[in-house]
Amino acid sequence: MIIAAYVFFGLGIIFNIMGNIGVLVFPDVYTRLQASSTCSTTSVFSFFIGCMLYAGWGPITGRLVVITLFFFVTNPISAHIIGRFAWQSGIVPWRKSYLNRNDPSEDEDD
Amino acid sequence: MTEQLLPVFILLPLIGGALAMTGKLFRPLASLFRLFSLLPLLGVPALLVLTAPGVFSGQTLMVSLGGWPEPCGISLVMDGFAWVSAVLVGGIGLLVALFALSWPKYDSTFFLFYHLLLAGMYIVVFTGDLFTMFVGFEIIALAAYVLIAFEKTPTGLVASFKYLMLSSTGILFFLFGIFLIYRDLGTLSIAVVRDALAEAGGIRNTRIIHLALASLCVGIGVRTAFIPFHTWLPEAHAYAPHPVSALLSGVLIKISYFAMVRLLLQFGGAYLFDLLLWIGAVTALVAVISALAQSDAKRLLAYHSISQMGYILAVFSAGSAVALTASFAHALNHALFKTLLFLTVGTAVERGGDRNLYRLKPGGRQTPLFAAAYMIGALSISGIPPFNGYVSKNLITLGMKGSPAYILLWITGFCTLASFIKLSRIYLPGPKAAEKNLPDPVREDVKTIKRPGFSAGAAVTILAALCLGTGIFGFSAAGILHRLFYGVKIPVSLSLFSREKLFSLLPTVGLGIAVFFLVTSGKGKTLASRIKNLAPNLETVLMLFFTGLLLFSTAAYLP
Amino acid sequence: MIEILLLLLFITAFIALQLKDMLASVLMLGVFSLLSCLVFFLLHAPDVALTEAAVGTGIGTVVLIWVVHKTGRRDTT
Amino acid sequence: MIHRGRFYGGVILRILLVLLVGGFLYLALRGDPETGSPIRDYILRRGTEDTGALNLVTSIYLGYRAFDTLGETLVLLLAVSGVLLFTEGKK
Amino acid sequence: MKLKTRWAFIRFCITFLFLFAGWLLFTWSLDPGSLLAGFAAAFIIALLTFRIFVEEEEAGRRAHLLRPHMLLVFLVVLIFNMYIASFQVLFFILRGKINPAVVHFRTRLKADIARVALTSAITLTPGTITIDLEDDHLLVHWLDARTTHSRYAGNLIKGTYEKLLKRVWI
Amino acid sequence: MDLVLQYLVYFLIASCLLSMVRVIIGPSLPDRMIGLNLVAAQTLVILVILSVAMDRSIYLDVALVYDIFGFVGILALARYFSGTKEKP
Amino acid sequence: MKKTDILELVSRKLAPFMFLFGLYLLTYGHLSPGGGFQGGVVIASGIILLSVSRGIETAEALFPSFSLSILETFCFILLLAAGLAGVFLGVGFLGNPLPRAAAAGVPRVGMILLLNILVGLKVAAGVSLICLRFFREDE
Amino acid sequence: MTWYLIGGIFLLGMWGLLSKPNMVKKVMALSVSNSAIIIFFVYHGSLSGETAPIEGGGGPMVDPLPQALMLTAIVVGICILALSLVLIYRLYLQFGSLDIREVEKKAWKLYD
Repeated sequence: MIIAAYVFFGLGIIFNIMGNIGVLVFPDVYTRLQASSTCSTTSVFSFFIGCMLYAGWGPITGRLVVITLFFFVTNPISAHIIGRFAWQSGIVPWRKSYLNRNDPSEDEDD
Repeated sequence: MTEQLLPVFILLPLIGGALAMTGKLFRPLASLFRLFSLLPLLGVPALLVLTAPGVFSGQTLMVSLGGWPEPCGISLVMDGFAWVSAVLVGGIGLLVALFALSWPKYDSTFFLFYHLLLAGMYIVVFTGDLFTMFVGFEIIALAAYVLIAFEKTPTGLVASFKYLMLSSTGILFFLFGIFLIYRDLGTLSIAVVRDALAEAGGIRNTRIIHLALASLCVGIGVRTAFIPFHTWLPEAHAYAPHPVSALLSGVLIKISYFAMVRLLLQFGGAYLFDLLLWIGAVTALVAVISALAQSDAKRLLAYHSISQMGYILAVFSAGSAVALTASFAHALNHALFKTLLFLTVGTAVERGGDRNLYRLKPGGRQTPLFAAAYMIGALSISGIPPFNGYVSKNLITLGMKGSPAYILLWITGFCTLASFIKLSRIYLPGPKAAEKNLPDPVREDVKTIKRPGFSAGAAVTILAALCLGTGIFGFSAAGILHRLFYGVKIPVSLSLFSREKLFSLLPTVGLGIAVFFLVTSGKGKTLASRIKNLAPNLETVLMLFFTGLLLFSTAAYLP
Repeated sequence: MIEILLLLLFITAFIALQLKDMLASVLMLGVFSLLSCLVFFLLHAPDVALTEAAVGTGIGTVVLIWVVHKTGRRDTT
Repeated sequence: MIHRGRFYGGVILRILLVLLVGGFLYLALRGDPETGSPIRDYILRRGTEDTGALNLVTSIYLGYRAFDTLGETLVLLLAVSGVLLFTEGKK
Repeated sequence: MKLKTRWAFIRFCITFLFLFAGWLLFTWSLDPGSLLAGFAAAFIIALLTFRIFVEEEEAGRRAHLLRPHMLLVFLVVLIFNMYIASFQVLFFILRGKINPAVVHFRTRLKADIARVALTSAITLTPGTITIDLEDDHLLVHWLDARTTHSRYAGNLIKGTYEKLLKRVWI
Repeated sequence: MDLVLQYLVYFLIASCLLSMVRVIIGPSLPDRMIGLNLVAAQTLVILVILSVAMDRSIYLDVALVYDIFGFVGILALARYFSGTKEKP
Repeated sequence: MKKTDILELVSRKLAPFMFLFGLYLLTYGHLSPGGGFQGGVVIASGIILLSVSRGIETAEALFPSFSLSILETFCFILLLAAGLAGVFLGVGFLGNPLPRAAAAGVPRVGMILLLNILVGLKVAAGVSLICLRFFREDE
Repeated sequence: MTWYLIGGIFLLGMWGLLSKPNMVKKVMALSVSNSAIIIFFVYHGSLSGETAPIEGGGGPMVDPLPQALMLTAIVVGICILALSLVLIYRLYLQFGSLDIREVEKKAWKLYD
């Protein structure tokens, strides 16, 4: 049990470091958002699982489940909100990224 | 059993506030609820009468709230000081509320803040616990910020903001003082701290307690407005609505002063008295010179508040046998006449349409009742017999006997007279020709200005009558105060209306008139405008605050 | 551990006061609040931590953001 | 030096003042604090029994010192009413 | 009218059950006092908020949970994909060579909640972030764009999730 | 406290510091918001780890409240400044 | 077809749970960290969430400003009444009139529970009034 | 050491209060100082124990009184923050500036 918890902690640490580095080195808002979402979703999730395994069955489990669920629901929403906010306030993506021009409604097959 | 009545003092204004809130909700009944919300205040005199026998027989009424014993519960304490303060808050609070009632622009929202302000004052007056005192000060502060800026005038907003910055900084240091006391003595109750200090005399590191007391005094000192901390007062009191400036000037600064006196006496703060004496004397002089230079009617009065606080502080810290009596008597008298002055001058400003006393429209001069009341107030504050200022200034002379700082107070005396001669313009009948030469619209405007209502007149009349009454029976009233504070008969005798006393007044009057002519002469006017411009900005105010803190802590740490 | 967090708090507060962009300043104050919540938690005061989290990052941020929104982002002084 | 709201003091004066206040703090916080206090012992011993709350902070906040809490709600009420008063109406 | 009242009652019951389950989860106790408090709290809140928790328009079958076990499968697939994609992003960060693009495609899901679950899943998978959802149009930022043609991109990004979600909600 | 958990907390504090850099230097508002979100998430993890280390479930209430207010703070920020055009 | 908004749907589903959590903090204030103020703020944050995501109208429809201010006044009056009740029952202002049980003092907690709920509702009403005013101001 | 750090935060707030002309910054500095005072109290309370003052944990409990006091202090602090910010907003509407020096300069003209 403890060993599994340590494994998850290790995963969390790796993703955390990478996410932080990504947030620092990436060129524009959207790419940074990608890195941040890696860091905060995957690593936090790993940490939570690790904590759950570490603490064992008990009242901690219930609350940790609630916290994890809440985080799982709200974090993508936060990322989405930030992304939409950046998009709406007119921040253009990095010069190498491009937007596909074709309208998706044309090539729907059904 | 009467000690169970102490929470009711705080509860009554709260009920008034709840009524005013209810009135705010139901618009059609707002004016009715506004009237109702004053009813609980009428209960305060009854409570004072009920508690009087206990207090006058020399005992301290004390009740632990919620039945929890002293070290961890909160206790309310009523001793002589607290009873006198409650008389002040109850009486002046009721009269000013009556005054405000006759103006419809002070609606039920105004009365909500007003009642909560009163409740905060009662909390500060009665509490025997340092942290509850902090909470009470914060209630007072928030209510005062809102009330100062109640009319949303630009000047009121600026004054409120400056007051907010300064007093929030002060209250931080108050909290820090509480922390020091809790850290060193492990308690918050004032009585327990006093006992611990008394019994453990030299064992503990008393210097930390000294610094804590200095810190507490600085926190309260901002509200009391003596000299390094006085800078917020002229603006806050001058640009607030008139009833608010009357209440703030008449009661609020006294309440903070009483709280400070209580802390100083209970914690053995004799090492601060030398500093306080000089601070008080200098405050009196500097503020009165600034007041002489003002041309704004309410600002002039506000500077006089600071000046009179200087008197009160100086005589308290001079340490004679009648120090407390003289100080408290002057505080009470000042509350009476300063409230009177603010109400009357406020009415004149309202009717005259301008704050500048040289530019007031003559319409402001047509209320004989208010003019007479104003004259009584002005004579009182200048110390002219037979009004109450005369009595307490004589007591102060007795209390300051032999102190070198008295000379400053003496100069302050005739300068006060001079500045009130100057202010009297606003109620003197103006030259008829000037009124006739007014353009027509202005004259129409003057005619249609609303007269203050009946209740305002009643409040002003009662205040004027009290000024006169305490002037005539002043010395016996001071005797009662002395018995209340010290438990013995007053050790001095004072024949107030003897011939020598009255003759010794003559130089004061003469010098006052001379100073008046000096100020209104050409050179005096240029000097005055220079002094008038000498007002610090917020950063300087904060620096002055820190300087005051350093002064206090040095005075507390060195002995 | 507390020392490190306090140092971090100091740095955060300093930066929050120094930044010219008011909005960034408010965000740094939010970070300050989060970290002080952590400090309270470490000092075994969960109640205070809870209140600080609710107040500092909840109401405080909303009010500050409202004012910054109303008065403009740039600190021109 | 002070004239119509203008002030010509420098940064050095400000920093000096803050450092002096720091000196005040240093003097006040020197020495070992007393960690034990009669109130703490009393509450740890009797708190739960007196008020029935397992959380001793709550037992103080709403039991022993409920009056402070009443004052706190008054402060909050004042702040709410003040904010509502100052934000109502444009201009 | 009758139908409407019955639907309101059902909505209320759904809300109440969800809230009560939540209460049980974070109090983690079964003693009668706690249960009573939870019952009262859930009742009051359900009474106040059932109008927004389950909206009136959700009466159609589209919003109903068809197969709860598929939801579990969906979650497992999501978490698995999350880890896989995280390692991919990790390599992108290490290599420092990225090829971002904003792609635009449509979803065939009809239920609101399914759409939201889809966007959340896309956002949760590192490497893709939904930056806008308008009706059935999705605007996705993709860290490693292998194609910009909307149909292929859509298939690559949403492929598995959409199929799974179609079985959970219609 | 378990040593592993303690070093984990140290590590997370350090990475909080790292993400704070983004809040400080971020050229645009969304950048700063990313940083804030990251700091909030990592502090949440610290809280959870600490409460697991202290082995008391009641501490986790703090973490949940923390989570709620982090979310609401981001939302309020995004709501107020969504209309304004950002300078690139 | 109705326009789908992620935030709107999520806030709709999440807000009741936030209210529930606020009530949990209120009612469990004596057993775990939390209490009146914190619970009140959490409830208010639920209202903030609703008004941010679905517009001020939804929040106003569920919790009208007028009833919020009535709630605030009412809680204030009840708080005063709870204080006065102690005076009449002979335990002093804001005292705890409930009997002390022999073991663990279970019934004694009632007063704290009552005060917690009153304070919490008052805080929730006050804070959400402020926030609703702020959000309405810029429309 | 810890005392010095907390004192440093307090002094930082005081410095901001003195030297920042922006009113919002001043208020923020005030709240920083307030936090420092709160940390003073809580830190002092935590010296006497090693677990939270809630029955059910092992070990000596910390002093609950400073924590209960600080709950009140935090609420009072946020109330002052909210009120002062709304005042600043009104001032901004009136004077069109956040700089306290400018505001005071304009207000001086109104005084005469």
